[in-house]
Amino acid sequence: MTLEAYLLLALLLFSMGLYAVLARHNLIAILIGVELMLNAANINFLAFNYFLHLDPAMAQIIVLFVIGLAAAEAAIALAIILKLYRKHQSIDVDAMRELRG
Amino acid sequence: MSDMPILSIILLAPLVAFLITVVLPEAQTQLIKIINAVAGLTTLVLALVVWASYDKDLGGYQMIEDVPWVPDFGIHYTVAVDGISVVLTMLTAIVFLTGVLSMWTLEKRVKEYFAFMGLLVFGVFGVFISLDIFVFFFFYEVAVLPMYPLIAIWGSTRKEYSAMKLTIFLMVGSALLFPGLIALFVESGGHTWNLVALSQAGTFSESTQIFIYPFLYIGFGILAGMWPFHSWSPTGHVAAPTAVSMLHAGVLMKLGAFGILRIAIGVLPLGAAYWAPTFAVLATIGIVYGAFVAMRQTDFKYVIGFSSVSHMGIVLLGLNTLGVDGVNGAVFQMFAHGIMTALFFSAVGFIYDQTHDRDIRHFGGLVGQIPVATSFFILAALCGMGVPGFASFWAELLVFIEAIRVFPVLGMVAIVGLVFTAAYVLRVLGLAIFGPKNSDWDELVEPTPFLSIPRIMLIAVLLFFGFVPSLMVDMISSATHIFSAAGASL
Amino acid sequence: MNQPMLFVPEFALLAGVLLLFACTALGASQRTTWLVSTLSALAVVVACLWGLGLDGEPFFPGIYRVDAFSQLFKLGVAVALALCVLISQQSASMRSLSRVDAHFFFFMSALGMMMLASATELLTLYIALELSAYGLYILAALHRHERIGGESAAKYILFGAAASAVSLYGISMIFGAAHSTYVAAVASSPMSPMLLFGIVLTLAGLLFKLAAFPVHAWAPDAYQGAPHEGAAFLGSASKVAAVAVLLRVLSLAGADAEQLQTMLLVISVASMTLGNLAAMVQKDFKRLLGFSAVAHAGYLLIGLAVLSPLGAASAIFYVLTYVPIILCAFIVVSAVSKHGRNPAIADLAGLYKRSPLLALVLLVAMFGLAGIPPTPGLAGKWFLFSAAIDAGFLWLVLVAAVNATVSLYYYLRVVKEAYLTPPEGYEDIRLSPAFTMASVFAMLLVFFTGFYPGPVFQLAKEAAIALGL
Amino acid sequence: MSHSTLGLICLLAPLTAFFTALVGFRNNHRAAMATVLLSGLASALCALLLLAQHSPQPELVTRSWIHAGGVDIYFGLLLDGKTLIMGAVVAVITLCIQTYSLNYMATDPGRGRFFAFLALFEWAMLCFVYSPSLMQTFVFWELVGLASFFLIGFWYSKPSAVAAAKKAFIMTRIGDVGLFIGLILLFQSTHTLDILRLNATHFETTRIELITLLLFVGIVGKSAQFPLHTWLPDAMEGPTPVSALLHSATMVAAGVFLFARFHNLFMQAELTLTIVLCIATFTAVLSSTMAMVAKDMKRVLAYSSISQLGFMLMGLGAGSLFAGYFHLVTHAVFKALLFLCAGAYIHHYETNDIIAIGRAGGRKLRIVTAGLVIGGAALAGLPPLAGFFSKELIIGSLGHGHPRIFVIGALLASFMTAYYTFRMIFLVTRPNADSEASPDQEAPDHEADDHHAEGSLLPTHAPIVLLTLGAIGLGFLGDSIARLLGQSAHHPALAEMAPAIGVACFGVLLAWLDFGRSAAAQNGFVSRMPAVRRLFEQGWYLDALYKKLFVGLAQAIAGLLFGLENRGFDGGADGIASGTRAAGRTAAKAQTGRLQLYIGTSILLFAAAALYIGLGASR
Repeated sequence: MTLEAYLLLALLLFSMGLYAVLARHNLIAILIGVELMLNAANINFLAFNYFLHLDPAMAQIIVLFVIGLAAAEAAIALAIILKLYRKHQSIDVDAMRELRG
Repeated sequence: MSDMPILSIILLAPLVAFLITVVLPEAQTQLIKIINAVAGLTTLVLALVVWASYDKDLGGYQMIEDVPWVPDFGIHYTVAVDGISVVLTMLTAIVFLTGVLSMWTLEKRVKEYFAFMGLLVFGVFGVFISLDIFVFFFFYEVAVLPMYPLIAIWGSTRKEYSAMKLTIFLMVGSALLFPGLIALFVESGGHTWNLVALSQAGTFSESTQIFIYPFLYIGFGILAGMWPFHSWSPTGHVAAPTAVSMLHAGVLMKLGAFGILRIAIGVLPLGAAYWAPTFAVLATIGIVYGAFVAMRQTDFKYVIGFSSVSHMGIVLLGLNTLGVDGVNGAVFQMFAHGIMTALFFSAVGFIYDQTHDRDIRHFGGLVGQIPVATSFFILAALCGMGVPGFASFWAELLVFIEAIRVFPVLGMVAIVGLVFTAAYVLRVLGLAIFGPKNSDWDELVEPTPFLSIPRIMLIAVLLFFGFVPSLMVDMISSATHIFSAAGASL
Repeated sequence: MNQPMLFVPEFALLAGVLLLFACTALGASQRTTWLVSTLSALAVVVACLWGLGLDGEPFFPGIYRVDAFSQLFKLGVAVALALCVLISQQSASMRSLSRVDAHFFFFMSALGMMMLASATELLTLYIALELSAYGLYILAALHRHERIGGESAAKYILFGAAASAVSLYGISMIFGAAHSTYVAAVASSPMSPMLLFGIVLTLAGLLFKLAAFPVHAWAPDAYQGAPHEGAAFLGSASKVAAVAVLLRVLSLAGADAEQLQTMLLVISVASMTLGNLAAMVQKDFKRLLGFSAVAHAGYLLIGLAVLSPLGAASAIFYVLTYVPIILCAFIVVSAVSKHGRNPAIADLAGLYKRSPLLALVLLVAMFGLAGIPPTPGLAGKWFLFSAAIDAGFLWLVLVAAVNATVSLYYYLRVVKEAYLTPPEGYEDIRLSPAFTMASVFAMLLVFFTGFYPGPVFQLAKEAAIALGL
Repeated sequence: MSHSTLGLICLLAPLTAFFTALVGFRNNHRAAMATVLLSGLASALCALLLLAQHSPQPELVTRSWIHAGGVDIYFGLLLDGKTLIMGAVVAVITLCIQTYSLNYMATDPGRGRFFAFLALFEWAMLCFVYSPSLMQTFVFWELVGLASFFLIGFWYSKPSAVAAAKKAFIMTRIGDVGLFIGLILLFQSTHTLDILRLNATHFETTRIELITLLLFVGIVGKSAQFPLHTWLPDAMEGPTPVSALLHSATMVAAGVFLFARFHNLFMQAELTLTIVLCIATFTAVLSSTMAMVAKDMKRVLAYSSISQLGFMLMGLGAGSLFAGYFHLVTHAVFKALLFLCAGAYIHHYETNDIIAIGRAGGRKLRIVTAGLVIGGAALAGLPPLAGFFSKELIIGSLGHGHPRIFVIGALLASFMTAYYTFRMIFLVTRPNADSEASPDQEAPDHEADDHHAEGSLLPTHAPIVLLTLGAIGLGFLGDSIARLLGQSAHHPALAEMAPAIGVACFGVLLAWLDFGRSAAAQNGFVSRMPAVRRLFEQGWYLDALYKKLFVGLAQAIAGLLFGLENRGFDGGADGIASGTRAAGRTAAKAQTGRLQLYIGTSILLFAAAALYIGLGASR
């Protein structure tokens, strides 16, 4: 496989994530979409690192950090979504339209 | 005396009054008034000292104080006076003091009133003496904004609308000034904001000057009540309380004209020469237009408001002649109009305070009921008509002499405008001051001697410079003789 | 300079974080926590002041730079932090259970912001960005009246997460194009489409932090939905950090990216116009401030887009002086708020009577935001506009100045409400000493920088030079 | 005392009196009146002394007022023949009228103010007369107008008086504008406003014609010539002494004096002179026609003033400085006399109507009636009274090298003058026995007599007597006046005088037939033609025309601009404001509340920007 193939894969993954973010009604699905987008970036990092023969530790460190951050982010997001659910009894994104104008 | 930073003291006096006022408890109204009156008196005395110690033969900028302010950006706190600043500083001091005295009977939210007024005056003084563009603009904005609360809180007749309109109009002017003023700095190479340095010939190419000049002229012109951007001014006058009207027409509008003279024309003489015919036409339209519209007004203050548009048109026409007599006359007119309008508003304010009515049709024969109070109004009206014996006569004379020379047709139109000026002034006199008396107002009382003091002071100044105009013209021309050279080379 | 000493401000902040964590863990009372937090914040301010002159790289070379630029921003963040915790004594708008925890999140987030100012490596930058954001996400969710609080926080975090994902994707492309994540290396690498592509995408996440168009939509919501103190922190410190990081990243875009500049100018104009127009019709005071924050992002972007030393210095000056001004506004919000509810503009009625000091603070805030002297708003705009004209963007200044006029309309509406409307139906407000202190301190900062902008501008200029522009 | 001291006293005494009386003695009428009277006396004495001590060379006393840039303005005194005569005339007549007013205004509540303004007027007029520079002339020209404004509108609660004052001020202001522009142009051509130097300057033709025409516009306004004459009859709303002083004898003469002052300039402008002659002649005839039908005694005299001013300008315009100036002096005296007499009747019988006065027994006031007859005869130009000599000179000067039309016009006006003067005299002295006069009308007469018996009649009669003597004797002083003016007195031959005497006598005769003889219907030949009478009574409908045309036009423009201001400027600003607010509402709607829309738009825009920038860089 070439670099381009990996980049294309990442782009595809990013697009799928983006699609989830834009099209799904469930807040958790949207969150998952964001995770996909982050992982697309991770693939990019690793692919570049591998094919451009850079210091192998570099991308691995980055990806590990990103995974950690993504987990933390997901935790906070889930907490907030949970809180929202308690109040609204719904996690439909279309229900969140009170703040506008 | 010479090493005393007298200009900074003048500048700081209202600020100190402001700070004390802010700190004092609200209930101490009398003390607040006294403190502000003292500040006004201090500035007046110091303005007289400045007048006396300014060396007219030497001319130029004197009593210079220079402190780096934002040294990394070339901004210096530079203050100095030339003949024009001396005159306008004096004007401000007079209007400040008389304004405070005119509001002696104020009872509503005294503390805040005087605080805002102190801030406003602080800004006005700053504009008249600063030589650095940023500092100039800083004070300019300081002076403009307190008008909003002053009108909106203490005003009458659609006060909130008027206050907002006034502020927004003036801010539109500032919006033009921002690019214009900063362009001066940038185009000159980005070293200095100093007006003297920027005024050096050859700093700006002619095309640059022609490009920047309208930004500055219109930007400042809005504050000067320039037609067709004048409509904020009468509305604001009507809504404003007495002393604010006095400051507004008496001093604030002069900031605009001063800005045009000091910065627009002073720094960009070639641009001024290019644009002068255009702006002179607008100024002349303003003169005649203001008079005509004033003829139809029914509110005392609207009449005065439109008369200001007309009179400021004379100032602007004088400035646009770019000749020494025209500029002398314009500055003289700024002073005379400042005092005269202050007197006008002071007189109307006195009547309004008692009657809460300003419709001229509701009055009649007031002179029989309150002869002293109305005589102030009559004198202001005479001054407004440009009757000899009052300061404004000489001012208008000088402007017209130059205007006829430079723009014969415009000059003649402007002079013909005098007929209409007489018409609207006499209309007010005929309807409200003379004529059969309206017995609704029989219980009106005359001003107490103390309340008459500020009015008498203003009249005295008008008459004094009406009889001894040379004192004023000498002072002004110590600054404008440089101008004449510039005018000649154009 | 000793290497660990370079890290003193962060250490101080870290110590605060640990202390507050201890407080939370040990179940300290709200008052104790507040005292600890305030004192720690004060210590951080002192440390930052002390650290102003520091210069060096404490860890590995090229990752974390301590210089005039970073230290100035840290000071800004520290001041914002100190004022925010100072007014968090009661935190009436927060859920009572969270009032103790909130201080911890303030400090956590501030730590991330401080690191953002120093980060010179993209991963570090990303981590700091996230670190600073997490605290804010949580703070935004703590509003007592949870309905709007939950919605705004959810929107905030999801929008933020998406933006940061885009950013990370951009960073990955920069990595691919420049073969490195060090800012210095990226700056020296040849300009390629992919690099620019990456930079633009990275900017998405950073502009999100600044609340610039088109990633601004969270700001009014979050300002409205967050508890007052959280919103204050969001509006002040976060803005500072955003400018810091944007300046870092943009300085690596180099000078030859004309299209990048065009994009930033478009964003600038769009932000200020949209923000000001939308703010005109708001009724909720905090939401108004949210839209005004969007507008101010637009002004700031002038300096960032011009990217000359003057432009950078102006943006730095502007954002630093913006901190006490916006905090003045939030002090009023917090003090006026009744039972932690969001004050509508109409609730400011008669403030002059109910609390003259607050009315003055509000006046200062509104004049400051509108750019009226003697607040530094005028000087800030003046510098920004100078930078723009210096770069040949006279039209931009005209647009911005007209925008400022529009903004004056709604700022004055607030002033009008506070000074004109009689205080009928509202009771007097008694300010706690903490609020009085915060008010006076914030106003002093505003007036000092307003009357004497010289020193701050000098620091800003040194910071811009340290940036290597 | 030196001349400058005398001059200064002469000028400053009234000013001091004005301020003292108006401000100092605000509540003390007696003191105010005394002050003013004293100042009047001082001024008159000084003016007479100056006249007596005149030297052949003009004397100049000046002090610089403004010296800046290109403008050099000074104030001072110029003592030469023209100013000395006029100054003396003004000061003496003012004194007479001030004395007269002691009685006339004795019961008026505002008498202190009245005297103060009389002093202001005297000051302004004297400074105007003695002025050495056109600038000073203009300044005091304006101030004279101002004083006149206050005096006409003295009874400020009468709307007609206020309206008349306003009309007078504005109409003379129209003239002032011309004078002002002329002044500025003159200054630009010569860089001086010094009267002596100006008169010695030679100008290029077109320029001087423009300048003199502008100056003449000012004269037309001030001296109430057609078409700006309509303010003068209305000005009679003021107290009669004011009419006597301002609107007949002195103030309106200011215009003529200005012409005389700049006679040399006018002489250089052929075209202007022709226009002057046309207007002056036309005015003289026009206003005489109106006088023939007027019933108000003061109006008759006012119209006659207009026509006599026309005569003066005819003389001056015809080139004879002496003729015009001489008529100016004599007219001042006999017109003041006539007005004082009219005032005495009006004050006594409390009516302005000639017929009513006659029926009430006007001739019983013997001294007054004597004054009226002599003054009237002088006005009519009957020899050997003052008016005869001066009028003869004017008609004589018109005869030399001017189209005959002017002479005919002058003779026509002269005829009408005699007619309407004697119409007035006969109506007063020989009231028609058949009229509806009833014995009851004698009653108020007595009451009035008693009423006035309280005060001494001396202040009323002394000025009348003095002026009567002047009206009789002044005609014989022509030679001395000519010498003072530096002109040679021209004595027309009898043959030249014959037509003028003839028409005057014809006029008197006709008046006798219509009004004087005992069988007369007291219905003039004009009144027998109703259409003409109406035309004359309505002042040829000029007032109505002006009101419609100019006042209407000004009001229409004002209304138009008023609308423009309200709808255009105010409305425009408000429109922009509301437009911005509407834009704000739209902008706020963009905040839809849909999270996915926010994210989608953002990423779309950033992707687009990234593509644009990335691809842009690769190009």
